[in-house]
Amino acid sequence: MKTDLISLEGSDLSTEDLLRLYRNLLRVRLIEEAIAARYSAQEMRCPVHLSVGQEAAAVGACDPLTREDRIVSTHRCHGHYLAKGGDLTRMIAEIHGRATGCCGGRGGSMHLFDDDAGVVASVPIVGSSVPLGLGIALAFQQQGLPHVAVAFFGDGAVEEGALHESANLAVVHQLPLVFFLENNLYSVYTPLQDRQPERPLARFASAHELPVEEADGNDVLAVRRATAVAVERARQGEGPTLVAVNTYRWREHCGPAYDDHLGYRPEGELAKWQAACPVARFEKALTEAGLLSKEHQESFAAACAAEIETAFRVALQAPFPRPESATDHVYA
Amino acid sequence: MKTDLISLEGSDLSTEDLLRLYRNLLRVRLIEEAIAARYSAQEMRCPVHLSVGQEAAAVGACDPLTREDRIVSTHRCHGHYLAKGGDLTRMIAEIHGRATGCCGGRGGSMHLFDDDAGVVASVPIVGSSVPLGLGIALAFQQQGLPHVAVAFFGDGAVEEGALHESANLAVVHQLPLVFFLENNLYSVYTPLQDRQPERPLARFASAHELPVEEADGNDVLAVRRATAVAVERARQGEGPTLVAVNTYRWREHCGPAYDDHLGYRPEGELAKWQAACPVARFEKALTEAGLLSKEHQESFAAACAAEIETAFRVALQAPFPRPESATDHVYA
Amino acid sequence: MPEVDGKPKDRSKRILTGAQAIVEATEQAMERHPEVFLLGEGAQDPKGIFGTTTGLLERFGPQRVMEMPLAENAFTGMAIGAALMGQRPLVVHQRVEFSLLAMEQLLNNAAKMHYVSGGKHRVPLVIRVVVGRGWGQGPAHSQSLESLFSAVPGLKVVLPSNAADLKGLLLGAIEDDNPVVFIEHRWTHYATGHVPPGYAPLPLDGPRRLREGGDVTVVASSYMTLEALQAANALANQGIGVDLFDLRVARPLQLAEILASVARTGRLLTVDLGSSSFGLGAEIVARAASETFDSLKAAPRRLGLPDHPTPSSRALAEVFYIRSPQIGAAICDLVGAKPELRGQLEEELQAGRDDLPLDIPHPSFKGPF
Amino acid sequence: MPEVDGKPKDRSKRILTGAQAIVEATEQAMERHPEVFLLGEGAQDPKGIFGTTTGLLERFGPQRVMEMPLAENAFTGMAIGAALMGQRPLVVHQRVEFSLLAMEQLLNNAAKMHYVSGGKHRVPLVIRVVVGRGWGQGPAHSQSLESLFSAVPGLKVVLPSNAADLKGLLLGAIEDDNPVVFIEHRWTHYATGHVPPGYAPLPLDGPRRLREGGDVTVVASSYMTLEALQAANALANQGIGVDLFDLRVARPLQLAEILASVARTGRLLTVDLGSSSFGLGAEIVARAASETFDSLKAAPRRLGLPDHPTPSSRALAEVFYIRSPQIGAAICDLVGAKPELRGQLEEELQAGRDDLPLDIPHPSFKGPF
Ligand SMILES: Cc1ncc(C[n+]2csc(CCOP(=O)(O)OP(=O)(O)O)c2C)c(N)n1
Ligand SMILES: Cc1ncc(C[n+]2csc(CCOP(=O)(O)OP(=O)(O)O)c2C)c(N)n1
Ligand SMILES: [Mg+2]
Ligand SMILES: [Mg+2]
Repeated sequence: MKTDLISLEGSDLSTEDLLRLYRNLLRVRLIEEAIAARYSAQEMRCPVHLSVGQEAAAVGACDPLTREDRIVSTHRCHGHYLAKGGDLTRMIAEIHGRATGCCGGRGGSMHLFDDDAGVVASVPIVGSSVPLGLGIALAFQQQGLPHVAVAFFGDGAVEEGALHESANLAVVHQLPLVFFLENNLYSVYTPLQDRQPERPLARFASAHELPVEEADGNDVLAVRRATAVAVERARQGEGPTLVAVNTYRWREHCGPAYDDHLGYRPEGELAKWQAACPVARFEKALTEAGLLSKEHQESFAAACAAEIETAFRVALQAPFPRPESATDHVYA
Repeated sequence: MKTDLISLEGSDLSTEDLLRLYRNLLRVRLIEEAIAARYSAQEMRCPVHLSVGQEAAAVGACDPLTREDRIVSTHRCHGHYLAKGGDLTRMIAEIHGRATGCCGGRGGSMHLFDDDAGVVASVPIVGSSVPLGLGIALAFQQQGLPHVAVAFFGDGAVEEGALHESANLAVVHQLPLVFFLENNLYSVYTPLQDRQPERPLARFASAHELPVEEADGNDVLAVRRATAVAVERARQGEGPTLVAVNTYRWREHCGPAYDDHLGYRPEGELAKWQAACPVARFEKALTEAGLLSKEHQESFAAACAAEIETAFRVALQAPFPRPESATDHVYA
Repeated sequence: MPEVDGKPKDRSKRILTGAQAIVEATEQAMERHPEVFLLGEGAQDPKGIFGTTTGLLERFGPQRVMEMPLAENAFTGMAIGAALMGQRPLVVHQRVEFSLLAMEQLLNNAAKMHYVSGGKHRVPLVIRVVVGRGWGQGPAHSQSLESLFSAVPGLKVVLPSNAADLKGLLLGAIEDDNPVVFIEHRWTHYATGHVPPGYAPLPLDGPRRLREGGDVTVVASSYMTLEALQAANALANQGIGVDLFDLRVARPLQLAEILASVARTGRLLTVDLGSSSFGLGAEIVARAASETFDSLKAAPRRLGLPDHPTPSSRALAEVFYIRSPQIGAAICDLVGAKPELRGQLEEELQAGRDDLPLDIPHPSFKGPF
Repeated sequence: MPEVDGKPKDRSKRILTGAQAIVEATEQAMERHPEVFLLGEGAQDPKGIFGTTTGLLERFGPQRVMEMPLAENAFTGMAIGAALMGQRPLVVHQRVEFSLLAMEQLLNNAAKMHYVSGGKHRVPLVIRVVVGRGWGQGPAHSQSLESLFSAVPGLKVVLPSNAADLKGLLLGAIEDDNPVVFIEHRWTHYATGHVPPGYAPLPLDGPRRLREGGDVTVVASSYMTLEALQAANALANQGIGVDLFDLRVARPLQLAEILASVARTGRLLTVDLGSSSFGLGAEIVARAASETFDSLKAAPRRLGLPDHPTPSSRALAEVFYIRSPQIGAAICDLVGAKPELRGQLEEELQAGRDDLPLDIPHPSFKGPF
């Protein structure tokens, strides 16, 4: 991975754009850290898969999207949901099992969705939401709409047959779909090399003539650039693209803790990736370019903290769903 | 496709080897043609997927195998079964639903197997037998045996997730497995270009770092050579290979007839492939090389015809399974 | 009402085969609803998937009659995704077994999306699955998996028995905002019947009484309804009254009328298309035993496939499938009919069949199929 | 016999958790049979798949404790292929839902190979599927799909309830020459019990009577057996005799002893781990209604999960799962107990639970799991 400064050159983004990206990165980070910090209170009684360390992928991928564009996500969906504009209060309420949650408490952390923001579904079965992404893209195509779908998935999903079937289908039907691969090198405790042959992971796309854009997944600008190319291609009716980025999960696969003591990751690997922190690297670049002052940064962080504080307070005060409501909505 | 003479040069095969290959080709052809000719009598009351036109793939692939090597096949399994040494009488009896069939009449034409010959299973769900091939190869590996498994499949199976999952698994575990792809350009009535992107079909292997050997599927020597390389690699513990060959199904997908009048294949395509007939081309090459005389050829054909005649007569005289036996063998 | 042997009484009515009825429903739905599209392996094939998609490609073009690669899992998920966006996909599998590759999508995403979203998402999706039988299809091409799908809350499961229902219920399934597994027995494709020409979706509202009778309640589904009807007709001549229900919808299971009938007759026979054990009949009998216990006069009975895979050989198929003579005999047993009557009835029902091969639905049909 | 609340009476016996019992069975089988190997996603993981594979990698190495890519369909087929060659694979899925991706392999290849080959092929394969519950696992991570598997001839389906059976039946499943789906409820991993140390496979020979009683027959499976036992114990104190069966094996279903019990008690309650509708209870009740009709004194009853997906929120889980108070109440209804007794019993059973959160099996346990 790269730990050097993120280059602001060559990006045609305004200062405002850059600061928006930074704010979004920081916000996702702080929200996830807050979940981690509060998880032991056992009020969030559902599994959580935090994406701390992977924020640039989510934020960079969603930034080029319009509100009408849609995404689908996985078990590790917090970052995608937030980056696409999903409602924080409803997310925190959902994780707390409250009636005001985005699924009314029915889904928990792995099922986040937000129709207004274009988060169609998050699905905890690996690879299972990618075909849904095909369908969203197909609907856009059939309805003659200029929108794009993005399907997020991890390196583990590349092993699932569903992904290959989907890549083939998307290419054959030239669907306006971006396959967004976050390679964080692990599926739970299992490293890539125990699960797949050694090769650039993105090469799987060549089986299906699926064009590829690669980027440093901890460089929000690089991710944004690569995704923008893919999105534009899809919007122009030129079909799907794989955007493949490398990144790293800092905390345990599921749950709030750090688990490096278990020894499934080489010593020092986490530290190296932490040195490539997607938030800090971008913060430093902006600071050195004189675009972000310390005060500015602190006011962002404070605003986030306040928003988070409120979201948790509101969630904890929100009612649980009525037990009798459990039988509602089995059928439309 | 190629219609030129099959070159006998460069093959280190003895005349005996060459004549064996020819006899096997001719035999598969005559058996399949006999099934076609007799199907309308409605004594074979199960679907049949004939491989007329594809004989060189089956024969060339099975020739380098030992009896201890194992194969798995598909709905279109007659050729593979015969080429691997499966018992003809039991095959014809099976298609007639008789107690003496290789499955006692329980499977019909799509389930042929022969333990003695190393035909472990034929399975009518597309792609479904390939994972079985992995398991056979894994068992060889675990048992420390120098044997090889071959999994036959068609171009349609390449679209199935199971195939990609299998390729990945075989490579990761370096299984002694040959993936044998018979690309006959169609899945039922649907041409390849309506189902997959345009690209050399074998490229799908690169997604999984699976080595590839390609050959003209209507040239039994080329198929044999390519498969021998793959088999040797597997036997030496160097893992799986994809052998990909192009060939063509002459008759309808399922059933005895020709169906070119339906118009799903371009006019003249069948004729071109018939000009590349795997049996005739090889016959001509042997004849021109002075290895096969007219009398020789005719005596082969007559021997086959007699064998076939007997197999059908025996099958038609064989008893049906006792109705009460239908409940046997649900559990071991 | 289905016509056994395709002999309608009123020749002025329009007669279609089940396959034609499906084509007509699909055509009318696609015409009326731009969101409806068909997808599947063979959707564009020249034989029209057993004649059930004939002419649709020519009429609606490849964008709405989409040929699929062999990727059952992904294209099922694709259909679900499109449905979430307001499209109304109609998926077709030429054999129900192919849908096994898409069970994860069907059971998790299709069935649960509406529930999990607290009612916000809808999955207006129809999955047509063809259930094979006969001509030695064998173990992996002729299962009847309705009890698997029926066990899944969130799915609807429809099992039409006749041409009019194939059309009307297919339209109803397309108009329904839930994922519907539409199970078509091959032999109902051949059976003919009156089919009203207009666009008239039937709601997926449960069983239909096909015959009234006071002696025994019989519940059959899909093609087995035709066999049961034949038996019921013969029994009526003998003075035994069968209250015959065509189940039509296995999920959500709407048993009120059937249970009321059982409460009246005190006797229940179920006739499953698939296995008897763990089949639809188990649920129906269990409900009847719990809810009409005091009215039951005899032990309820189930008929269905025996507990083993489908063998290919016609000699084994002979004892595998349930036909009207066995249904008639079971009803005789239930009502305590005299042995002579039972024997006579079995003979009568068998007589009409002796010239029909067991493994094909109609003597004019030539395999393979 | 399972010990409710893990309080064994005889402290001299060896106590293990269910998870430890599974490890021990696997270890002993792998030691004794070189053909046995373990494969699955996480087979090598440092947490040992909920502690059920701990130490196996170190002991047997990566060739026999094989980590799998996320390829459920292919590696299930691989296991079937290896079994056909005489190996004895032991597959593990951390959630039963992942096996939905392998339904085609399981239903077609594993279940039918022996039958189709006329008895020549054997598939000695065990598929361990873990059934989740609690801690807001939600709709796609806590289903109980035993009725799906149980509907498939050729599969065996085992649902152990206690540590001794987790060990003994797992050994029995490994020694069995058929494909066995071994359903492990997460909470049975935590429950403790006496486990004999030796290699003693238990045959997959059906239900076990856990308590004798003359008033009502109760059939429960897997974790629900513990809940039912708690209720039965409390009822015994009130003079109501429960003939309690732990089903253990859902396929092949061996009901002789249970039906004999129903013939004696005249009353039947089934308690399913999964849904009540189309569940194991439906088959058991249907069989009892048909085969013990004349002995039945009251309408048979079924308890099980309601007919909707599993919601994540603990507030909704509260009314979702069946616990001992409801079982006790249902039994009271069945035997026509006085309302006071029913109320008192429910209260008593509830009292022991009031301090236990609903969504975890034991208060000392800290999520996530
Ligand atoms: C089909 C399926 N198999 C297994 C699992 C268990 N599981 C949950 S997350 C996960 C890891 C997936 O790895 P990856 O796709 O790389 O995503 P990451 O967790 O690294 O973000 C696994 C194996 C699952 N949810 N679904
Ligand atoms: C999973 C599955 N989907 C669909 C089918 C129906 N089907 C039977 S054979 C076949 C064509 C397969 O094409 P290919 O793999 O190229 O083999 P070929 O018939 O050309 O030999 C299809 C679609 C099936 N048997 N299994
Ligand atoms: Mg990963
Ligand atoms: Mg083909």
